[in-house]
Amino acid sequence: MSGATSISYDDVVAWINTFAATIRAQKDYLTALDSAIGDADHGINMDRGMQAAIAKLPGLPARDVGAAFKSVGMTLVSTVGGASGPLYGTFFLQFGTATAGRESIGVDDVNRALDAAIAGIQRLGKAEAGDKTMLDALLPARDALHAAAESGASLEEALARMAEAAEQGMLATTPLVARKGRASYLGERSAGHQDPGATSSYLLLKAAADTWSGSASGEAPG
Amino acid sequence: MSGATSISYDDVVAWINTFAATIRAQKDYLTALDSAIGDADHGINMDRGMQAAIAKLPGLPARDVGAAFKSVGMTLVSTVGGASGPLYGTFFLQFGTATAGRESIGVDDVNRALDAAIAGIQRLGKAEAGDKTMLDALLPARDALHAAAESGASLEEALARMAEAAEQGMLATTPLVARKGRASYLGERSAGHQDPGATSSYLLLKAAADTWSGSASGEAPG
Amino acid sequence: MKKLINAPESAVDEELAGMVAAHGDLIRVIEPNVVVRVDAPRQGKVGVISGGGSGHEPMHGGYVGMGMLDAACPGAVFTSPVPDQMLAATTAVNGGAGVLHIVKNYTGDIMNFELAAEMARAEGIEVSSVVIADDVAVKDSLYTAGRRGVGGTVLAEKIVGAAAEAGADLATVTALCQKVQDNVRSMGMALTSCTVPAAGKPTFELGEDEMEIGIGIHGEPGRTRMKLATADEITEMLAMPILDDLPFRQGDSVLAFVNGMGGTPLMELYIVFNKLSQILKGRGVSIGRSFVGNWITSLEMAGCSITLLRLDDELTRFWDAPVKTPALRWGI
Amino acid sequence: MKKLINAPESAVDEELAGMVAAHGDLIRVIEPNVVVRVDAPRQGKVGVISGGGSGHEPMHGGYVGMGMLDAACPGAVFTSPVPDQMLAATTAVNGGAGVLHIVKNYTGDIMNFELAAEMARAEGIEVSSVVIADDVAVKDSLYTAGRRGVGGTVLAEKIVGAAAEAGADLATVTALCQKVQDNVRSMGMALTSCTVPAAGKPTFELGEDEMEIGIGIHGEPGRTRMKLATADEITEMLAMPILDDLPFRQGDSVLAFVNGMGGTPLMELYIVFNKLSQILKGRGVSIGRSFVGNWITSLEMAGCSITLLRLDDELTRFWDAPVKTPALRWGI
Ligand SMILES: Nc1ncnc2c1ncn2[C@@H]1O[C@H](COP(=O)(O)OP(=O)(O)O)[C@@H](O)[C@H]1O
Ligand SMILES: Nc1ncnc2c1ncn2[C@@H]1O[C@H](COP(=O)(O)OP(=O)(O)O)[C@@H](O)[C@H]1O
Ligand SMILES: [Mg+2]
Ligand SMILES: [Mg+2]
Ligand SMILES: [Mg+2]
Ligand SMILES: [Mg+2]
Repeated sequence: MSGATSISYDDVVAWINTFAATIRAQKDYLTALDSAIGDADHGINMDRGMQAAIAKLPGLPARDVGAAFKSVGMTLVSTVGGASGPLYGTFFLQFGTATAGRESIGVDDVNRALDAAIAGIQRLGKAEAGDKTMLDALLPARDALHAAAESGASLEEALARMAEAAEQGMLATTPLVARKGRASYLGERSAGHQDPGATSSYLLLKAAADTWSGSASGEAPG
Repeated sequence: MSGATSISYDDVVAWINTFAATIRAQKDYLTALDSAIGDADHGINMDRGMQAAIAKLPGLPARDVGAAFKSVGMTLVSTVGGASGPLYGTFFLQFGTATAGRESIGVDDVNRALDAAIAGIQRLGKAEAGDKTMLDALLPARDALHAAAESGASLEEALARMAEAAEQGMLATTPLVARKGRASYLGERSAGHQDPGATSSYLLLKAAADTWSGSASGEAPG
Repeated sequence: MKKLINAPESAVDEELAGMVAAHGDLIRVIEPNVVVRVDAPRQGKVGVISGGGSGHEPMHGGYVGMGMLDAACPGAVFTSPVPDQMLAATTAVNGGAGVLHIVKNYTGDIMNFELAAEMARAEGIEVSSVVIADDVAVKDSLYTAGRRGVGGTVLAEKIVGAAAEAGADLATVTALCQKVQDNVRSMGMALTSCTVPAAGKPTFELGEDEMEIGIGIHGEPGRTRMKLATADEITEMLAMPILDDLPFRQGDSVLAFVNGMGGTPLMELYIVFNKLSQILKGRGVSIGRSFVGNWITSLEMAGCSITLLRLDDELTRFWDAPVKTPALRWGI
Repeated sequence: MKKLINAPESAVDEELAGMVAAHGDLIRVIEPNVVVRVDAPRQGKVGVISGGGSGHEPMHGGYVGMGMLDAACPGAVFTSPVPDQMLAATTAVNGGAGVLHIVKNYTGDIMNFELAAEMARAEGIEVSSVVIADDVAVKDSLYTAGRRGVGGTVLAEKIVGAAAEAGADLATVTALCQKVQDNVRSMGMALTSCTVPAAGKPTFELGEDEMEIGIGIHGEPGRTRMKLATADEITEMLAMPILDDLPFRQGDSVLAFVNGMGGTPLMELYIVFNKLSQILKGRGVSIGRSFVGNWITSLEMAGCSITLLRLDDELTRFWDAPVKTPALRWGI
């Protein structure tokens, strides 16, 4: 979407659908990551939730971006359980609040929504950078998006930098010793494994970058 | 014991000790046989019983062959359990009754004792030839001993033929479908496996032949 | 072999010591390895004893106490106990009204209990025996040692124990036990083998996609090995031969007992129970009482068995009667 | 993966259907997957609810009934339930006297229960929560999510349930639950991993001669992997950190709870109990009450945990009080 500056309702739906498809494809991988330092359910949890979430999207009444995000958030809270349910639920609920009533959104909206989503996750889970959680993908991604927006990068470029930072953040969780979530019980043994939640968070932001690049406003890809 | 015609108290004790040592050496083998068509305890059961039996022998008051056999029989009944406990217990108790009060015994005594022992086993377990039990080693062995005695074979020769027949009987249990004991639950699947009880019975008679050949009356081998 | 034991030789002894440490208010252990109800013998009460190899816990030691067994004789793992144990048990619980031996139909158990009964009678104690043989997986009893005693044993011990507690005499208690035997049928299956501690390796090997149908409770292989099936299919395979055997008829009320072999999570037993309840409904058989859990096991074997007991008022009443044992307790 | 299931997706639903088929006199199941005591809500009685991932059976659903829980929320296997379940449970059991949430200390459970409590309060229901965090294997709570809630949860549910049954108000029930939490410590170990049905393979791999010490109840690996040891050594490794932590002192009376992780035979649990009783004796701690069995499990995992609760008259009285649930029953 070179040059595009706005993300339509359909783009948003496409993001959600792409993320759900990615989760389905990576379900076993995410669960395997969770086997190493958790309880072997992260892929299963996320897949259950995202399948339920996309099933509800076609039935939504208005082309309200915020309402779509809120529906996803509420569905995740109601179907995922575990740690990721409330956390990803909050992510989307906050995204929804930040974009309530909008038919399309721009990079600034994404910036503000991501800020709010991360703040919500931190309020709930009380984790910080370096605790080896999804925040280790989300926080650097937010910073990269902020920086890109400030430097006047295109939407496509900004999203690409965000996804790139999320990937780096995800990879950087490997050596960390977990201080939050189930992996923290392992102490030193949690080091040497990539965090499952950071991985799904990277996939989430990567799905946004992929879906919204090359899609002109109002055109859902694939 | 070329030419020897009599088996002393010490020979009897030597037989019991040899059998106990053989069982110990073959414990895992017997248990493995019992794994295939039973419940994986025959070697363990027999070893528990024979160790208890030989521990009692030195403490027996008189050099009474019958009393030694009875002690073994009672100890087996009291320590083995399962099917083999009462059956081998009966074997030795009957052996004891048939040789009560004797300081030494001859081939005729062994013949009669074996008859009584087998009768006792059949009274208790109600099995017949071909049921795939210890009787399939004991019955042909008894017949061979009878025939050898009638044909005037030496004690050594008679015992050798008895052990040889027991071995053949044991090997012949392999194709049989079990009709008694735990193996019978397997139906056709019991075919193709050698019976553990027939194997321990062969070892018992083989121990007699080995111990009593080459041992002169009153001299314990080894 | 991975087990929480110190040595195979001492496992049963230490287990019994642990049981006494945990349940000294209910049971004590006397030589040679007999679990006895703490207040036995009770004058004028029929004694009820049972026994069998260890490795089936909580059966039998866990069922000793008020309203169930007066004593239990645990043998070595999967090995019938010895007559000395049954004799000691019989003597310890004899309150002058005689003693019932509940015997599971295995060659070893039968012979050892028979020897013990003879010895006890020689000591002047009135003894009767009932043989439990409820496993429909064993066919053609002409060509086998006959049906094995499995899940029905637990139900018999509970029901008969209640009758003895209520003061029934030996003939009545014996007849009641026979009535349970006549109205109970079981069948079991395994997903995995178990490992006898002293043997150190699994009794049999099963492929990742295989199961054994028609197993007993001693880790012995079953009649058929087949491809793994769903819980619903397995429940059908176990329930149908049971239902057809007695046969259970439309209008019957049953005690439905889904048992785990030791290594099966309760979740799975309830999934089996769910299907069983549908099958029974389809046959017009109602579930009068339910019993779900690991009650007669084969060490850590994964698998299950189904037992159905046709109920009448008498059996139901004694099943419901108070019981207080280490493993089973209600009404008190 | 060998399990008695039809499909991983339907396992929990079918399990609950099976529970209702078996125990319809005690429990019912309402949407979305909440096990509710059949006579709830009871006017004027404080409601006590708990919940957590499935796979720990009989916890929690097996503990719903008279004298224990009013409702339980089973999540997917090893996954905390969702707030909708806790809200439905809270609403279903609210008899006007408020509802206590007994929450095990896991990030997911805490957050989901918090969301539910907020929603329930918004509906005008008084809700209090107590977090159970008794696992001494988790150290340095500054650098972790804090101690896990394990075996102490079962004891809390029983004791608090009895108090609520006896008519205690929400503040009293809440304080009692906190008192249990303050006086209970646990630690567990695994000989084998378990397999989450939907994952299809073991959560971790252990060598034939290895064990995990300090595991939780979700098949998560423990703090240390080490060479297999004897039951006595393992019991020491679990008991010592527990005894030192509170610390338990000479003269204390405890409820000693030896728990199986699902795939461990009772025989082995009693062997552990035997050693535990010796260790306690050596410390001058007496065993006031005993509890042995597979009460809080990790599917078919082999292993055990030890829980010690320091008793006083109040805790003992409520522990002894009648209870009638699918899994735990006495006194009635
Ligand atoms: N307090 C927390 N804050 C943020 N993320 C967290 C927190 N605790 C756990 N997580 C994330 O949740 C992921 C695990 O999710 P999941 O496996 O679905 O839940 P559970 O641990 O309950 O099984 C972890 O990999 C981690 O990224
Ligand atoms: N009725 C019987 N008569 C004779 N021998 C029998 C009978 N039943 C079983 N056996 C023998 O006992 C052996 C099994 O002994 P063992 O494994 O010690 O007892 P269990 O079957 O009780 O575990 C069988 O291999 C068989 O030879
Ligand atoms: Mg997880
Ligand atoms: Mg055997
Ligand atoms: Mg045996
Ligand atoms: Mg989880």
